[in-house]
Amino acid sequence: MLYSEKVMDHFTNPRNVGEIENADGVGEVGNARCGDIMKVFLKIENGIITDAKFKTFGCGAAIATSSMATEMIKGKTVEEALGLTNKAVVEALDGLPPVKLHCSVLAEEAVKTALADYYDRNGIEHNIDVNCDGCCESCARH
Amino acid sequence: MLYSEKVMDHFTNPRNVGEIENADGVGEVGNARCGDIMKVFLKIENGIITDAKFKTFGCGAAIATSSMATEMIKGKTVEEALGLTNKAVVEALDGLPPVKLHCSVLAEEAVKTALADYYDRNGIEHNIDVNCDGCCESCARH
Amino acid sequence: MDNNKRYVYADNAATTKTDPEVFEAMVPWLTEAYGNPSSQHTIGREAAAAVADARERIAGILGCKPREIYFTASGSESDNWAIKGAAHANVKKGKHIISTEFEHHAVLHALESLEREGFEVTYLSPDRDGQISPADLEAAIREDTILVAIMFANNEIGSVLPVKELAEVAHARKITFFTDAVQAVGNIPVNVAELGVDMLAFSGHKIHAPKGIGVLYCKTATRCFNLIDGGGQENGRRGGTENVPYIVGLARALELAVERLSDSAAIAAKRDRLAAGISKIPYTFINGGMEHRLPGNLNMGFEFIEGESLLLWLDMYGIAASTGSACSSASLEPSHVLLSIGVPAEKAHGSLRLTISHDTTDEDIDYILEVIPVVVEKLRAMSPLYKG
Amino acid sequence: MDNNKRYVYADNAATTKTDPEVFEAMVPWLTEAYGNPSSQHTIGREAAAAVADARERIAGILGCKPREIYFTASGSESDNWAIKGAAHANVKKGKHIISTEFEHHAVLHALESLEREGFEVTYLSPDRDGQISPADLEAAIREDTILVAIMFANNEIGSVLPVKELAEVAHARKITFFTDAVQAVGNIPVNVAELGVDMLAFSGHKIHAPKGIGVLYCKTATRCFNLIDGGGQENGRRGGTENVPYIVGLARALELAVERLSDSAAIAAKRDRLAAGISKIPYTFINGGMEHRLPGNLNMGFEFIEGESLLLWLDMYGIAASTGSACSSASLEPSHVLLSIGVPAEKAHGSLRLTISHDTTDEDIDYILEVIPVVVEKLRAMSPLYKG
Ligand SMILES: Cc1ncc(COP(=O)(O)O)c(C=O)c1O
Ligand SMILES: Cc1ncc(COP(=O)(O)O)c(C=O)c1O
Repeated sequence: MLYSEKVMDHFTNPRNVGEIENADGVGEVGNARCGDIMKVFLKIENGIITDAKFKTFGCGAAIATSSMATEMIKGKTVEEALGLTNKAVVEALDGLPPVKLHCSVLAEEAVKTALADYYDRNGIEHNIDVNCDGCCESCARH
Repeated sequence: MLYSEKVMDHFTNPRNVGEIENADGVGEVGNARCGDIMKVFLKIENGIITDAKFKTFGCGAAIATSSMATEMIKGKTVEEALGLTNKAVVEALDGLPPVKLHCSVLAEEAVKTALADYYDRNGIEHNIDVNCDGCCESCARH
Repeated sequence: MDNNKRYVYADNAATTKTDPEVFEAMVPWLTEAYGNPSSQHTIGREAAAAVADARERIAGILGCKPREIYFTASGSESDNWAIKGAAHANVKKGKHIISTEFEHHAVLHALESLEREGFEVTYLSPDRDGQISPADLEAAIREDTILVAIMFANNEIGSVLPVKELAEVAHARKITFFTDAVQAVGNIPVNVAELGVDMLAFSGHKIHAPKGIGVLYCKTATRCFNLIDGGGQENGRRGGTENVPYIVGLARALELAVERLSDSAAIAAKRDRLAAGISKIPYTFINGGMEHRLPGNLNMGFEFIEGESLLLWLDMYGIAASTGSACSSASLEPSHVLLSIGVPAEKAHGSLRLTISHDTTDEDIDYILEVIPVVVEKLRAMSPLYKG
Repeated sequence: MDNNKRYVYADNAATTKTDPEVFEAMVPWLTEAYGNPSSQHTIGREAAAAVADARERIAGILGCKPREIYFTASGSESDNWAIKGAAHANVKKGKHIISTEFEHHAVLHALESLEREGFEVTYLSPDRDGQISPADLEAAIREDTILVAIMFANNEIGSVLPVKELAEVAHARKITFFTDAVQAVGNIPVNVAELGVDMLAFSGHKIHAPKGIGVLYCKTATRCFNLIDGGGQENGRRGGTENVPYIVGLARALELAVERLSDSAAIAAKRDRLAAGISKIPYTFINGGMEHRLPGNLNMGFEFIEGESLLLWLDMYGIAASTGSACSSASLEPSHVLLSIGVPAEKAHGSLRLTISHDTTDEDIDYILEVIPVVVEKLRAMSPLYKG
């Protein structure tokens, strides 16, 4: 298994590590039993994601996808961010080994969960559907 | 499988190769189907083997045991020669690989067959019993 | 602390560096002495003699007859041969096998394939220290038990099992006893006569020979079918032209390993220093017991972080190690070994196995002890589980 | 004519000299680059990359996908895996297998072990030339036939079989087709896509790589159980830490062999000169047909003499060859191959196989032609069957 240079870069110098106090949306997916937890914090002003941070427990790919996903949604509108796919994250990282694709799914779901949280807090109806419990049995996509 | 130096010596410089015209006893054992034929010719004067020769179709061990067996009975009395065992031939050759022991049996039997022939020609009763047809199925000794 | 100032290989349970002496011993057989041991001519006979010589030397070290040593291509092949071969050869007596939960996958997956055929397997649970008790084995034996397969030393936590006692329990009931000694041979004394086992597997690449050579010891009169049928090689019991270079290399490697058994205490002392040093980091723990343990094995748990990312950082600092984290396995399951000794999955993910060898220096240990706290802190700082 | 003035290796069907370039390619992996391809760290990943690269290059040459190439430890292992694995995986469809009388022992003995389990095997007879006709195969197919195993080229008489046509016959009835191509690969063009076979075996040591490495090509979706269960190596289908050095060496050897296919005509011409020269000796004959034959293979019969003694003499003159005589085999049976093509036992004992390679020179041929009449005459002179 080989990580791309991009993945290694985002692993060794992860962007956006940390927490946001008084975040407007927070999402956590995964669980320790299955080896990955991602927690995403969003600052949202006027429908625009002005800041995004994460904390991740997980492998190199989990850290790199967290870093990349937060990077990709910063400055985007909430709607744009909802369009983030794990595929786009993978592409931005110049690919992931097949057994690591589930990490990118986790990143997508973490972002979506944070956005759902934002909608919920603001009483906005949505149909964001997050299925990933962090364990691969729950997911056929990896 | 490794032959001893003695075996290689008797293989490359076999003693007593040839036929004896008007031999007093001739014995042939083995068959081509099973890969070995030994023919022994004896010259016997006053109960003493004055000359012995052989012709052999067979492997290195067959040739070497033929050479050694004929060498061992030359100058011996017929009774002494009847006492020749395959074991003695093997020992004189500093051993044979296990899969080649049957060749030494063949040599013993060739000598005995020639001696039986000598007794028969001279109307002497004997109970020399030769079982080897040259194929290993007929023999449990190898 | 600069990256890559030093290279420390601390993954000797995964594989070892081929010893330069072993390499030298192999070179002629990889170049000019290329005969097939089955050939009748000089270079063939030379190859056959080299194989016979290696077999004798190995038998001498293990305490058995040369004819009881069979060369294979790996520990895995030896495991599969012993288990499938003995099971199939004894099927008239019964279809029940006893093994343990924390065997190597070569053993576990061979057993699973037998289960699919209709064999029944009882898997004994190790205790927290990674031990299997003879009493548990005794209790599991049934009328139709035909084989006991219990490893000599565990590859992840290094626990060394009471194989002699376990074999006695099996033999009291006339059951064939096989032990996977891939991690034991070369690291602790192994004498099959003293142990009384019927079959034993080991692998070259764990003892500084190359990858792709193994041995199955199979005691005379042990019923075991062939795995690989073929020509007359290995006394008609394992087909395939002999890997002459690696066979020669294996014999040399085993000799060197046995000579170096006197280093065991020194290796264990370095390992203990490593354990003590790492244990100073808060929220760490040792997996497996320290009493009956391979001298070079250390397996540590780090809470709040995940093993693969730890490995990646160590690798960037030039330290090679391994983990029982799910992320390092294709199956995405954390180490079945750690789970079997009662480590919860979430803690198994944060495990780190460091396995040192005779060539690990004190400076190497210092370096590992310098690097680990730094990278553990780095990862904990970004972990949502760690509250600082 | 002095002994040992020259050394001529004419036993390339038994094994080949490891090519110096192959050796060079392996050296790093036998020394500093000792990582385990399953390891997560740098030297592990380098080893994994080397294995992946070798797999791709081999797949490219054979005309298949890299995932369809499985590394094994020998031709024999590949044969056993394919035959036992396909038989067991298809047992619900039937228990009948078709093969031939003159397969290598790795195939025949694997089939015998299946027969002991209750499988039924039909062995097709080759004709005098060593050919198997598609019509005979067609006629042998039954409702319950699950596997056809027919070799690509025979190891003793070098006959090259119509594998493409044979595979078509099997496929028309939806039966898995396996070919033992151990003697074919590297000696004649082999492209699995063109051939349409489902499984194909070959071995490194026949193509100037070392002994102890083989390949099983197994087309995607071909049903075949594992022979060696274990870790996730070889896509979970063959356990055992990869023999990285030999895998790297095998890829290089196959490339070299394919480059050298352009030498085939020159090799065949040398072989033909050998045949013509030896045929001048009275009471000699060629075993097998000359039309569809491996370029380097010659198999001659000499009446009145026995093969092993012929080999011994040739060896003393520095010529390495082989024979189908019973005396050269532990079974004390003459070559089943020669018997299968109708050579009577007594004549099979006097057979001599000379197998040349790209590195056989014209002077080597001259030398063989100089020595053989001398030693044949020597042995005939002491044969009771020869009347002069
Ligand atoms: C046709 C054929 N099949 C199989 C084998 C077995 O190959 P290996 O010696 O690599 O097991 C050989 C050579 O010995 C062979 O010639
Ligand atoms: C305990 C144990 N058994 C079996 C094996 C398999 O050995 P190999 O890689 O030689 O197949 C290993 C190592 O991988 C091991 O540690």
